[in-house]
Amino acid sequence: MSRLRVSLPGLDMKNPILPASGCFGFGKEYAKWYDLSLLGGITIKAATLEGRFGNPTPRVAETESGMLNAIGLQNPGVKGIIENELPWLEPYNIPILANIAGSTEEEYIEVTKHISASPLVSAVELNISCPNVKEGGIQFGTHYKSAADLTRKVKGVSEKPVYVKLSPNVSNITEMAEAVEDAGADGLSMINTLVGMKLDWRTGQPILANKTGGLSGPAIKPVAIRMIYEVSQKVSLPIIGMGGVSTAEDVLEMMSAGASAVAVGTANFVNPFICPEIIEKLPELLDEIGVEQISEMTGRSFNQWKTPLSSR
Amino acid sequence: MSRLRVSLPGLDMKNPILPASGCFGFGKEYAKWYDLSLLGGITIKAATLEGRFGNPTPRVAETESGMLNAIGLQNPGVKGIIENELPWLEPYNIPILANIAGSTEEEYIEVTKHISASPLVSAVELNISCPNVKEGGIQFGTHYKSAADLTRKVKGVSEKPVYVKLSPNVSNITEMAEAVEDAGADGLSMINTLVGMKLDWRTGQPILANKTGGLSGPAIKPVAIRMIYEVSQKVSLPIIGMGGVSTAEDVLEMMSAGASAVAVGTANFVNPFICPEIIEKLPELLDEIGVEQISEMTGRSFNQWKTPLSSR
Amino acid sequence: MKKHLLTITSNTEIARNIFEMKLTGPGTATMTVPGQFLHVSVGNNTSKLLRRPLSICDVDLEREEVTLLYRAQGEGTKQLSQKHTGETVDVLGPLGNGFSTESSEDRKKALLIGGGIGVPPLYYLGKKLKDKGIQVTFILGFQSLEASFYIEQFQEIGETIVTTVDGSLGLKGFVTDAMDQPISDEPLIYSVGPAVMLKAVEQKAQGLNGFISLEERMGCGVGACFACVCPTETRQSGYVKICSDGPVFKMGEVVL
Amino acid sequence: MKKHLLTITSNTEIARNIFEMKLTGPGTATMTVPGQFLHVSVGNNTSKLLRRPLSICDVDLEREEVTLLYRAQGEGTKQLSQKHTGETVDVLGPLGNGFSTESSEDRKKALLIGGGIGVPPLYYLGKKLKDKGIQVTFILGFQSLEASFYIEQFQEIGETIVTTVDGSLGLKGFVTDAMDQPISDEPLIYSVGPAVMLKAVEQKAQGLNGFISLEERMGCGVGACFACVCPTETRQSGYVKICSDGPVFKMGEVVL
Ligand SMILES: Cc1cc2nc3c(=O)[nH]c(=O)nc-3n(C[C@H](O)[C@H](O)[C@H](O)COP(=O)(O)OP(=O)(O)OC[C@H]3O[C@@H](n4cnc5c(N)ncnc54)[C@H](O)[C@@H]3O)c2cc1C
Ligand SMILES: Cc1cc2nc3c(=O)[nH]c(=O)nc-3n(C[C@H](O)[C@H](O)[C@H](O)COP(=O)(O)OP(=O)(O)OC[C@H]3O[C@@H](n4cnc5c(N)ncnc54)[C@H](O)[C@@H]3O)c2cc1C
Ligand SMILES: Cc1cc2nc3c(=O)[nH]c(=O)nc-3n(C[C@H](O)[C@H](O)[C@H](O)COP(=O)(O)O)c2cc1C
Ligand SMILES: Cc1cc2nc3c(=O)[nH]c(=O)nc-3n(C[C@H](O)[C@H](O)[C@H](O)COP(=O)(O)O)c2cc1C
Ligand code: FES
Ligand code: FES
Repeated sequence: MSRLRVSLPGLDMKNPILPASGCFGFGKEYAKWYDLSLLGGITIKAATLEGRFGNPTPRVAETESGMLNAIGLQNPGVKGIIENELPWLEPYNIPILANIAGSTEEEYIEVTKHISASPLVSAVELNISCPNVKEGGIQFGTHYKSAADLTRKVKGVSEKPVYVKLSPNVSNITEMAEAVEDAGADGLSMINTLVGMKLDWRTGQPILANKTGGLSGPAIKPVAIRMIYEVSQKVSLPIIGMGGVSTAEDVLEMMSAGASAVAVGTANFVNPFICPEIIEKLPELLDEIGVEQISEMTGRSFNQWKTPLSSR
Repeated sequence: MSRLRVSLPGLDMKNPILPASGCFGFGKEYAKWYDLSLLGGITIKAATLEGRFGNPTPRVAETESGMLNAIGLQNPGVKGIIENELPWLEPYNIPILANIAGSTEEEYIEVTKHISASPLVSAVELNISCPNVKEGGIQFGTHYKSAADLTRKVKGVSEKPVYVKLSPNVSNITEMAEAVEDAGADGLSMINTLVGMKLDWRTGQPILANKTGGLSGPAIKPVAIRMIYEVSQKVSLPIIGMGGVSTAEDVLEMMSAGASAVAVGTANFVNPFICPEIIEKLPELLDEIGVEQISEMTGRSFNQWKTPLSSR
Repeated sequence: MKKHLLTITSNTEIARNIFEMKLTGPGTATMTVPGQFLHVSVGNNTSKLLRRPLSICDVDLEREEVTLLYRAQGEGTKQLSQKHTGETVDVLGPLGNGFSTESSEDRKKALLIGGGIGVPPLYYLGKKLKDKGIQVTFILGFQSLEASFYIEQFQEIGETIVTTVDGSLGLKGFVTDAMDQPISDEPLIYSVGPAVMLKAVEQKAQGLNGFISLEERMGCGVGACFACVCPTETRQSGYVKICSDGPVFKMGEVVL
Repeated sequence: MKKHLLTITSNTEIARNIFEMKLTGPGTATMTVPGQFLHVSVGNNTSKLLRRPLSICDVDLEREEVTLLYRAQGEGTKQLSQKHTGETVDVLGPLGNGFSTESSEDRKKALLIGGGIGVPPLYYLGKKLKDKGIQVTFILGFQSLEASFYIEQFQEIGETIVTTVDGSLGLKGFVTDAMDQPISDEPLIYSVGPAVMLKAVEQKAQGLNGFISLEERMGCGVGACFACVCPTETRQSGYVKICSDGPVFKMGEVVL
């Protein structure tokens, strides 16, 4: 199994696969389906300072090869998470990436202080890209000065490495990545959802109560691949790639684009076993292309002559 | 048939359906499949000043519910188009929307002068959103000052109404729309393709020779609907909507979002008869929801109480 | 909780756009609680990713066969309706918490109220209650005669009152109109249908005890994504998840 | 040019990952030119939108049946391979310009060279040439014995030389290695396969006349999208579209 090992700041993973934030709750539900210790890690649902109920329903809508969601960061609040959710994950002994969100800088900072202090948390993921809340979220993620400022402040209080989760809804993702790199981020997570919308053609009304939502799933994979490809050539931070990954082949494609680990979101809803199934398939695929260590796949699209594959 | 009529600056269309630029050549090929005079109009492939060969092949790749293209504005040049392509469309007696592109402001201006002077051209579509050329194209479409400047200059020389075709690869599509509205645009076309990429997981190499390409098809429809919905509430320009439309239901969804006419791109490749099939189906759907005039659908998602439907 | 690959034994249109699908496979052995649902995949290669929640309508443990009744209205259910005998269907389930038939043991009567495509789970529930010696009455509401289904099957279990909106079958009106007759012996109420109907039923049934089953658009179907929440004043969290805490709740437990 | 809904009469694996699909329907009556292709839809509800160009391998006008041979390698062709007899397939075609068998009338001999999945159109072409009294020789290149197919069928038409890369069948090597034997009587050359092979064939066949058929990723398949261009020095435009000007070109006409 060690051929699947990848190592990122704070995240020493026995394989590069972790569920994406918001698509796996706090792990409990999927633990009924399989042994979570098979995973490379877990990203937990966004934590805010106080508990939040989120948006009214309907909160999801289906689109071609994708879905829209507007959950609106429902969660029990950072204390509830630390007290009731995290302890439950301890026995699985896998790295936990804690996604954090807020409406104000102060809220992000407070949440980071609390959650990064938990010994069970390996790293934090700064969600500045949630399109489904009125305040905070994406407003930090589409202006790179505010993204950099927030990163710097969060980094200042965090006891664990900080991954900044980038929004794809920007004119220039590379500038954004460079800005947060300069501000001290330890890694990047990309991409969050694209802002989208679906209307009922009969009534003309939005399907989602929140009107717009975040588009995820295979539909957005080409955008994710492109952004990871562009950013990974410009910054030296490791990238947790995500966006539409549903197969082991997709994982290798995304690593070739520049990702060091890969998060799986929407695909969990399609098939609850998708993460362990992908993990099991990866060695077969590596054999097929004669690659020994999966970590060699990272950036293969552009740096294959720099870092020769083990097969050559 | 008059219930399908829509009227936009320069484009008096007997129905709201026209093929999208680049997905229908100059019409000749599809004329072998059906009578082009059934269409509401035609958008022709981008014209540049000189003929262009475009990018190396492969130029297309398939993605989930979508495709990537990197044609690179291949075309015979504005003179070739005026001499050899346009006359051929005359007998069909439908409005022609001429898509124009260039590497420099000067080129856009020259092309506009020539093509807008043709009596066969009803309006021009300023393509500042092509992601597949190194110079021009999208570089004008992601900075709103350059977009506005170019619009003003093109508008200054155009003998026909000018539609500005917006790129979805921006942080704030509304600002872009407002900028070109202020600069004198007569209408908007939206959206062009999202920049995307696909890699061969076996080799790690891009499928497209150009590496990145433009993502189109049903996968991007939620993004198009959202952007049209946002923009149409902020500007008073008519919008030609496009992005993933493949059914008559999609047309009504897009008009509800705020479009006054709808262009069909990728779906022509899936089914060459798609435009006439949609046109035939529209009255049935209008009957189903008790709407008399299709033009009443425009903006129904947000203004249904302002402009009551005929059925109420 | 399991994922099963079941084989279609029949898939037929029993009323306009209403299909009965029978599926067989060992996984059916666990499908013993009425009100639970299966999360049904539309297919492997389709562009419709999300599973469709469909209620268990009947289970034949000997034949290892589960019956689903569904309306082919959107693209996903239309694609399901095109599947042939012998094809397989990927289902998760049984999911959720179904109707408790235990707590009803001290009652003699049950009133089962279903509207439209909320009717299917009442069939399996009715059978189970009858097996326990409880006298079951159904009130089933449909749009019209044309849209009605399974009435004879229900009649085999107990008295079945039908309402239609257009009056083409049974009483003209809604299910709640059929509740105007004096309700005797304080039956337990079990109701499935659109939220507006459930709300009306709760009002009519004031003072009585019972259960309702809710519907909501789902992502995961297993409690992980928070798509399907419903507010409640009776729990500390302030909400329930319909997929995993429900879809069945006590009357009055959630805010409709 | 038409869109046809053809019905599958058989769809069987004839070598590893190589499928023979037979389709019937009135549309087949127009499929009379070898080298033309059908633009095949993977299906209505799939997430694979683009059609797959597949060459006409044989046509039986009496039975109204067309044969396609295809390799199930990517997702689209894999999905095609899962279709059953009786299902329908939506095809556009015949598309493109096929092999001219007219110009060959003054020739006595033809050499048909195909590599891998370029082999199928040569079957129909060989039959047509033979019907005109031309003596046909085939050179067919495969990866291995396991990957080879249709050899007996080709042998019924004319002499068939097989090469395999691993030597497990026929000559070890590439099709061009089989061209080393002196080519007599100046046969017309017809060749289909990957670009590298076509290039090698053109070099070997220097001085001879002939035709090649090209492959490229396609969007529309009908000449509208400019996806499938190939540079040429012999035409004023500087390019040809493979889907509508080709896929068949004279040797030397395009820049490989
Ligand atoms: C617990 C539960 C049990 C159900 N049992 C049945 C049953 O036995 N028979 C039956 O016909 N229907 C039942 N429904 C409703 C059924 O799930 C929807 O009608 C179906 O999902 C619609 O899919 P579609 O492809 O027709 O529509 P589409 O419009 O294509 O669906 C798009 C998306 O919206 C969701 N969706 C649309 N309408 C509904 C709805 N009313 N409720 C939940 N999700 C919806 C779909 O699941 C899908 O994700 C049940 C719903 C729930 C929550
Ligand atoms: C004129 C012509 C005739 C052909 N005849 C045959 C034939 O008779 N039998 C056969 O097996 N194959 C033939 N091919 C190749 C065949 O079209 C591809 O193998 C097939 O499209 C691949 O689809 P997929 O679903 O397996 O691959 P995927 O990788 O899923 O395909 C993704 C996309 O790339 C395109 N694509 C991938 N590979 C090729 C290729 N080599 N050429 C063109 N497009 C490609 C597909 O059409 C699709 O749009 C022909 C190609 C052309 C251009
Ligand atoms: C239902 C749902 C809820 C999500 N919630 C969060 C969240 O709380 N925080 C976050 O950073 N991203 C959230 N995301 C985004 C995902 O983590 C991921 O970035 C995105 O969905 C793209 O990956 P996918 O296509 O594999 O789903 C959510 C996505 C979905 C579908
Ligand atoms: C093959 C191809 C070529 C295109 N060429 C052009 C072009 O020349 N000019 C332009 O403005 N848009 C071009 N587009 C973009 C389309 O006009 C349209 O905006 C986009 O594809 C979204 O619509 P769709 O999803 O219906 O295809 C092209 C799209 C495709 C797929
Ligand atoms: S559907 Fe995901 S929590 Fe209920
Ligand atoms: S595939 Fe569109 S021009 Fe050839």
